[in-house]
Order: sequence, then C-alpha cells, then structure tokens
Amino acid sequence: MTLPDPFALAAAALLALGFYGFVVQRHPLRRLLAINVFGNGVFMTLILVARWMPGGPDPIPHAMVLTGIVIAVSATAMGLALVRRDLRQGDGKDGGDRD
Amino acid sequence: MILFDGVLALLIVVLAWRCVTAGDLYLGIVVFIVMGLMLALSWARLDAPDLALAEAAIGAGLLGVLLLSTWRALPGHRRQDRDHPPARKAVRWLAGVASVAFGLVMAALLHALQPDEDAAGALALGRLTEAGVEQPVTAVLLNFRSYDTLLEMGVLLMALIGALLARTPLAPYGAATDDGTDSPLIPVLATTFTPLLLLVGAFLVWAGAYGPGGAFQGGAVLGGAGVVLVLCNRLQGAPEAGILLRLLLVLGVKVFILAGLLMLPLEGAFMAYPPGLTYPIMIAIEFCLATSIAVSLLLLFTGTHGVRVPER
Amino acid sequence: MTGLAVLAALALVIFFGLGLLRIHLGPTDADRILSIQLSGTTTVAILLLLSVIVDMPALLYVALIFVLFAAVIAIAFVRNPKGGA
Amino acid sequence: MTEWVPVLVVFVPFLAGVVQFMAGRRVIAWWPVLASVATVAVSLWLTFAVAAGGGIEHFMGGWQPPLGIALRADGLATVMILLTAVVGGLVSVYALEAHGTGDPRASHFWALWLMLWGSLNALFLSADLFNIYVTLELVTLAAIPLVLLAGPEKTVTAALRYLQFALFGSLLYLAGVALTYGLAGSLDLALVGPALTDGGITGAVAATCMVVGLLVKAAVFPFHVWLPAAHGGAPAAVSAILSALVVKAAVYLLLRLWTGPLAGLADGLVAQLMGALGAAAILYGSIQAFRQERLKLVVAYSTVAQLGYMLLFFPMAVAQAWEGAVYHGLSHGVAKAALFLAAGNVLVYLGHDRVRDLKGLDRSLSVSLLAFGIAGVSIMGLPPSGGFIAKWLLLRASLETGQWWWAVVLISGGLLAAAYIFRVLRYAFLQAPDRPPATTGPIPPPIMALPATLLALLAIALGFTAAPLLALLGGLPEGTG
Repeated sequence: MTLPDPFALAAAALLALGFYGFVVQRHPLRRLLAINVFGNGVFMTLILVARWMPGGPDPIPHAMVLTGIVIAVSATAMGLALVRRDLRQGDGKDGGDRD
Repeated sequence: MILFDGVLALLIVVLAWRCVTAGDLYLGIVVFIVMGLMLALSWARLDAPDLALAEAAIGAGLLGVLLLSTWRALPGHRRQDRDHPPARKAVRWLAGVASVAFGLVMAALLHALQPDEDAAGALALGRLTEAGVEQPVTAVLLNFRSYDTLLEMGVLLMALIGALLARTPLAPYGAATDDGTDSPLIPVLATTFTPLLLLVGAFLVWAGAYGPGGAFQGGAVLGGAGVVLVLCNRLQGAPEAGILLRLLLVLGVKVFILAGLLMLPLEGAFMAYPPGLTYPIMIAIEFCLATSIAVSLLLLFTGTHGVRVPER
Repeated sequence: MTGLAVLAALALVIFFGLGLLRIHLGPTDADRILSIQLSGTTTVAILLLLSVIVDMPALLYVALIFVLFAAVIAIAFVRNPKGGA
Repeated sequence: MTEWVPVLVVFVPFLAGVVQFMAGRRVIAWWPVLASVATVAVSLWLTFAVAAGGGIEHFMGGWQPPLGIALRADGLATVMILLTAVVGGLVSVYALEAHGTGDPRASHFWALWLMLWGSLNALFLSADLFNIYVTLELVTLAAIPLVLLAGPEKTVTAALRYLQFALFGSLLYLAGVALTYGLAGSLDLALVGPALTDGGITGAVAATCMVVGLLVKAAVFPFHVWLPAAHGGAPAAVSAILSALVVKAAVYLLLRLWTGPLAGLADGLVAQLMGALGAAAILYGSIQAFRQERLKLVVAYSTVAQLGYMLLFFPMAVAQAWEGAVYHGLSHGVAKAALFLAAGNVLVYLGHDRVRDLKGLDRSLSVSLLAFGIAGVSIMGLPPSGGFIAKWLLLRASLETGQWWWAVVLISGGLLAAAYIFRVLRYAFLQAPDRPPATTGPIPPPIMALPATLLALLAIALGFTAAPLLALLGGLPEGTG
C-alpha cells in the first residue's frame, strides 16, 4: 500500500468539481469557469501520466497539455465575447428570462 | 517535500471548490486566477516547467485579465448572481453525489495507473537528435506532432472570428477621451512594462529551442504587452484591420501550411523537413507562430478587428 | 541548505493559505485584488526556492512571468479600456 | 502522387479559407468558387483512388506512429469525405447567392466554411486520438461563429449554449484520451486497442469518458438540448452544413472508435444502452418535430431523431447494421441539407417560417417545396430512397440478431417522420389560401432552389447506388461484435 500522490487526488478533485460546477451553475460565465476547472483536471492528469513514465518526463503529454491550454483559452475567450453579448441583451429584457 | 506537495494539492482543491461554488461571481474569478498560480506551482513541481510557463502566461495571466475585464464590462455586474441563481437543491445534491463518485473513481484509477516504458514519449526522447532541437516538448510540437500544432493555430483563428462576430468589443472604437481618471502612474506603467514584456516574450520564443519556453509562452507574453498598451490607452480597438495586421494574424498558420506543402514533393511527406535544414526551418516557424499568437490573443482581448494608436 | 529551503517553501505555502482567508473574507473588491497580488508575490518566492531545491533554473523564468503578469492584472483591475461599458 | 491526396483534401479548403480571411471584407467572387471546385475535385480523386487501390495512409512529417500522426483514408473515411464534398459543393452553390459577395458578412462565411470543410476532412482522416480532439475543436469553433452569422442578437444564446456543451464534451473526451495514453503509451487508433482491452477498469473508464464526450458532441438524446436552437437559428446554408455534416462527425467518431480501439471492450449491456439512447432520440425527436411551430425547428428536431438511427448499430453490430448505419448517415446528410435549404428559401420569401402560415406557397415556391417533399421521402424511409435502403438494412439486421424491439423502433420512427413531414406539406399544399401570402422577400432565384432540389434528388438516387457505395465502405471492421 503506497501513499497516494497528492497531485493525483487533486487532479481527480478538479475533474469532479469542474463537473459539479458545469451541472449546477447557470450563469454562463460561471459555466466557463467550471469548464476551465475541469480542463485543468484533465491537464493535470496528463502531466501525471507524463511524469510517471520511467525514464523522465514524457514530452508527448506535455505537448498535448500545451495544445490543450491554447485551445481552452481561445475557446474561453470566444465564450466570454458571447457572454458579454448575451448578458447585454438579457439586461435589455430585464434579465432572467433565459434557462 | 511530500508535505509541501500535500499542502499545495490541498490548496488547489480548496480553491477549485471555492471557484465553482463562490456566492459572488467576482470572488469566483479572483479565486480562479489564484488557482492558476497554484497550478503553475504544482506543474513546476511535476517536472513540467514549460507548462508552468504556459499556465502563468496564458492560463492565469492573460485569461485572468480577460475575465476581470469582461466582468467589469457586464451590465450591472453586481447583480449577476441574483439574476442567475444556481440550480435547484435537488439537482445540486444529485450532481454532488455524481461528481463525488466520479472523483473517487478517477482518484483510484490515477493511483493505480502505471504507464509503460515503451511509450511514444520514450521514442520521442530517443530520437531527439533527428528532431533538430534539444528541447523535447518543442521537438514534439514543431516536428513529431507538428500537424496538431498547425491545426491548433486554426482553432485560435476561428475563435478570434467568433469573438469578432459577437460584436462586443472590450476596447470600443470611439475617440479616446480623457475623462480625468488618468492616474500619473499609467504612463509609467505603460512605458515600463511594455518593453519588459516584449523583451521577455521574444526571449522565451528563442529559448524554446533549447530550454523551457517556446512559441506559445513567448507569444502570450508578447500579447500581454499589447494588452497593457490597450489598458493604458496607448492602443485602441479599430473596426477595420489593415492588411498588415491580417497578414500577421495568419502568418503562423500560412507559413506552416506552405512549408508543409512544399515538403510534399521534396521529401514525400507533409511537414517532413529536409535533413540539415531542420533547425532553421523550425526557428523560422516558431517566430511566425509566436507573432500570430501574440496578435490573435491581443485581438481576442480587445474583441475588435484591429487596433490602432489613438489620436490625441 | 536545501533542508532550510524546503522548510521555507513549506512555510510560504502555508502563509499562502492564510492569505486566501483575505480573499474569502473580502470584504471589498480591492481587498481581493490585493490578495491576488500577495499570493502572486508568495508564488514568486516559492518558485525561487523551488528552483534551488530541485535545481531547475527554468523556474526563474516562470517567476519572471508571474511578476510581469501580476502587474498586468493590477492594471486590468483599475482600468477598463477607454469608452468601456 | 496518390499518397498525397489525403493531405490535399485537408489543406486545399483550409488554406483557401485562410486566404479568404486574409483578404478581409472583400470577397472576390471566383475565389470561393475556385476553392469549392478544387476541394470537390480532390475529394473525388481520393474517392476514386481508394475505390481502385484500397486505403491510403500518410504519415505527417514522415514520422510513423506511435511517434507521429497518421492520416488514414479507409472506406468509412472516404464515404464521409465524399458526402462532405457533395453536400458542401451544393451548399456552396446555394451560399454563392445567399451570402454572395455583397453581404458584409460574406467574407467571414467563406473563410469559416472553407476552413470548416478542411477541418471536417481532417477529422474523417485522423487516425490519432489526440489529433481527433484537435480536429473536433476545430470543427466546433468553426461551427459556432457560423451560427452567429444569422446576427448575434438572434443566435447568441444558442451559440453560447452550444459552445458550453461542446467544450465540456471535448474535455471529457480528452480525459479519456489521457487515461488511454497512460495505459497504452500511444495515441494511434490502430495501436491502443489491446492496452484498452487489457486495461480492466481503467480501460473501461477511459472508453466511457471518450464515448460520453462524443455523445455530448453528437447531440444524442439526452444531450441534444443545445442542438435545435443552434441549428434552427443559423442561416439556412449553415444549418444544412451543421445538421448534415458537423453533428455527424461526432457520430462518425463513435462508429470509428467502437469498431476500432474499443472493439474489445464492447459489452452487450452497454451496446443495448447505446441503442436505447438512439431509440429514445428517435421517438423524442420525432414527437418534438411534430409539435414545433417553426419550420426550421421541425427540421432541427428531425435531426435529433435521425441521429438516433445511427446509434442502432451498436446493439446489433453485424455487417448489415454497419452498412445500414453508415448509409443512413449518407442519405440523412443529403436529405437534411435539402430540407434546410428549402426551409431557408421559405424564410427568404415569407420573412417567417411559421408552419401554420405556409399556405398558398405551392405556386411561387413550387421547386423548393418539391425539394422538401422529395427529401421528406428519404427521411421517412419510403422506397425508392437512400433512407429506405438504410432502414431496410437496419431492419434486416434487427431480425437477423433476433432483436425485434429495434424493428419496432425503426417502424414507429418512420411513421412519426411521415407525420411531421406531411404536417408541413399539408399546410403548404392542401389548404387553399384564404388570401395571397404576405411576403417580405423576393422569390428565391433558381440558383437557391436548384441545390435543394439536386440534394433531394440525390437522396432518392441513393436508393439505386447502394452497391458501389457499400463496396467502397467495405465490410464491418474485424473484431467487432
């Protein structure tokens, strides 16, 4: 019985919390935050996989994480532009008539 | 050190928990940014300094700035939480139970996971001499799996188009007005931090060939320089982009594709670099990529087609 | 020497956790943004120590980036681009 | 030369889109035409090359898997690329008039659509788990701005919801990929299978993450919630592309993974569950389609239903089910594009698409309505159409495997489809107009009506061309079932 890697637990917690936030939160910006938390859980999983490879950190998951971060940030940035538009319109209609 | 790791991991979990459940949207954003700091630290601990750099520059840095600015631009940003309450209690409990189960399963799996020795990564490390650069991650991104990187540049471009089509610029076009809130500190900040960011960004791009760094980290820092200029009113959104700006935006993806297609008849495979020229080609591509990334991230921040120097 | 550095890093990360209380308690937005700055500084210090402990000079770059972006975040907190909503 | 074709199929349209973006607001009329013609040409070249000589492989960068990324053009990939070429080519013709060159947003449409075309082809050809993630994101992030082209004020809420679900789905998929890489140390589809099969619970969870992520992306019931508003709100040409090709890309990946790396894990119970999701989608989507008041929403909910048929492959998993599911993908793609283009013409002419007010259109919009009716024949699965062949194959598979309950679903789905298609046609044709319809737009010119008609006729023609297409597709990959 080895002691679990604290970062493995953190990765699992990030995945679980991101999932929870995505399901529970209704505010579009909060959903984007939750998605990013989930994404960070995935990235940490990949980094752990890379680190556990015998013979040094595996560069392929690292490259995957780098690609993933850029994709996540660009998609989030686009999402934020949509959130600004969405809430501006919702505001005109006095809000609250969505969902 | 295990104690350090434990505290770090615990802090990350607490921050993530506060981030998704915070009663106040602004608090959630602040916590998200701080979580980015902690993540970068933990990735540094996990032998991934490249990724710590990327998280610091893109994940926590630029995204944090964008989140804060977006929050400020939301109409009535104080009452966002009242207008959008979370789901009903029953849903919350159900989601809670499901996510705890999901988390436990993932934790058990990750605990038991034993990657094997002949992974593709070992192969990549073994053939590093053929790749042209010393830095394994750069070799994967720009040589072994360059196709992914190329398509990723397409993702960046399309996200930018999507942000433009929403037509909600963070940096509107109107003539710059001095509304009297200009602190004397602002010119100092603009003139001090912009050159620093530019210098560090360019250095990181170049450093990517032999150490941590690379087009993405460097490009993000360069984009950060532009963001400082926008925030300090030295640059302003513009409704139209000049041909030069558009050229810079697509420079990375175009050079990448054209180089790849050129290699098709020469070397028989897309993106197969001719031996001997690998290093110069990769450095050239890296700088083109960094330029496009910097400009794309800047425009993703402003949400405008272009930027211009305001008339005073 | 390394043992001392490890202890210092551990202490800093615990201080970091204490700093989070300020974020939690607030009460104003400015308190929270200042605690981002505080955690940024602490993170930089931890990174500097780590780079010694694990002998990874690259972490100095990470620290440099944090210093720079902490400033950008501070500017973003006090300023909207002109003409903003 | 032949081994270059997969690369060209991806980068000819992609590069054309990038050039269009660089050109800015100006659209030079011949550029999209040239790009579309070139793309269709290379797609046909690929089709004939694969039909003549079997599958083509291309190693990107000259690095063989597991180090590098391979493009593999096998039968399944090739028929999907052919479908994309046919639908894409005809939608481009439609868009030349609808988005033309005068519309200020035309440049964005062409840039996004051409890049999306290349991304779809990249997705179909990809043989690498992580590369699939990147192409999925490319496809999504091109599709969402296209939805916004209808005017951000109308579609932003739909686009935002689409983005949230798509992002979450692909990250879930990526979590599965991460676990798979941990198990197998490779990302190539042909290499990860054994490690996943031997991976015990880890392999199962990895597979579950990937499959559920793709189900979200494919808008399979109950993850369909984002689809109707996005597909119904987008401009007609975009709706056609999204419904015919983009959601199908995710279903395609499900088929590809299930018959490839996940083949060793396929469990009878899970397969039945997938089939149950498909059946639920068919019934729920059809009933919703019947209840919609707006024509484009009828067609959008019909997509929710029709995607369900492709899922019926999983519980049956015999050669005929394989052929039936893929053939259903093809014929639905062609027919659905026709339906959306026809609905778009109604919208142009009337300025609205309320089903109840479609009276008296049979004179002025006869060609478009005819296209709607003909495409409807294939959606209902009546002979002699592509939809009929697909359903016939699925029906035979259900009887062959002794799972008669899927036959019940198939037949009731066809009846429900008939109900919602005829409801539209009844309002359009049978009810005598009380007064001439109040129109706001011109009668759509032939260049907008003809692509819809051609697509509809193709949906019928698919009823006669099953043999060569199924030969191109090839049999069920080995090791499935």
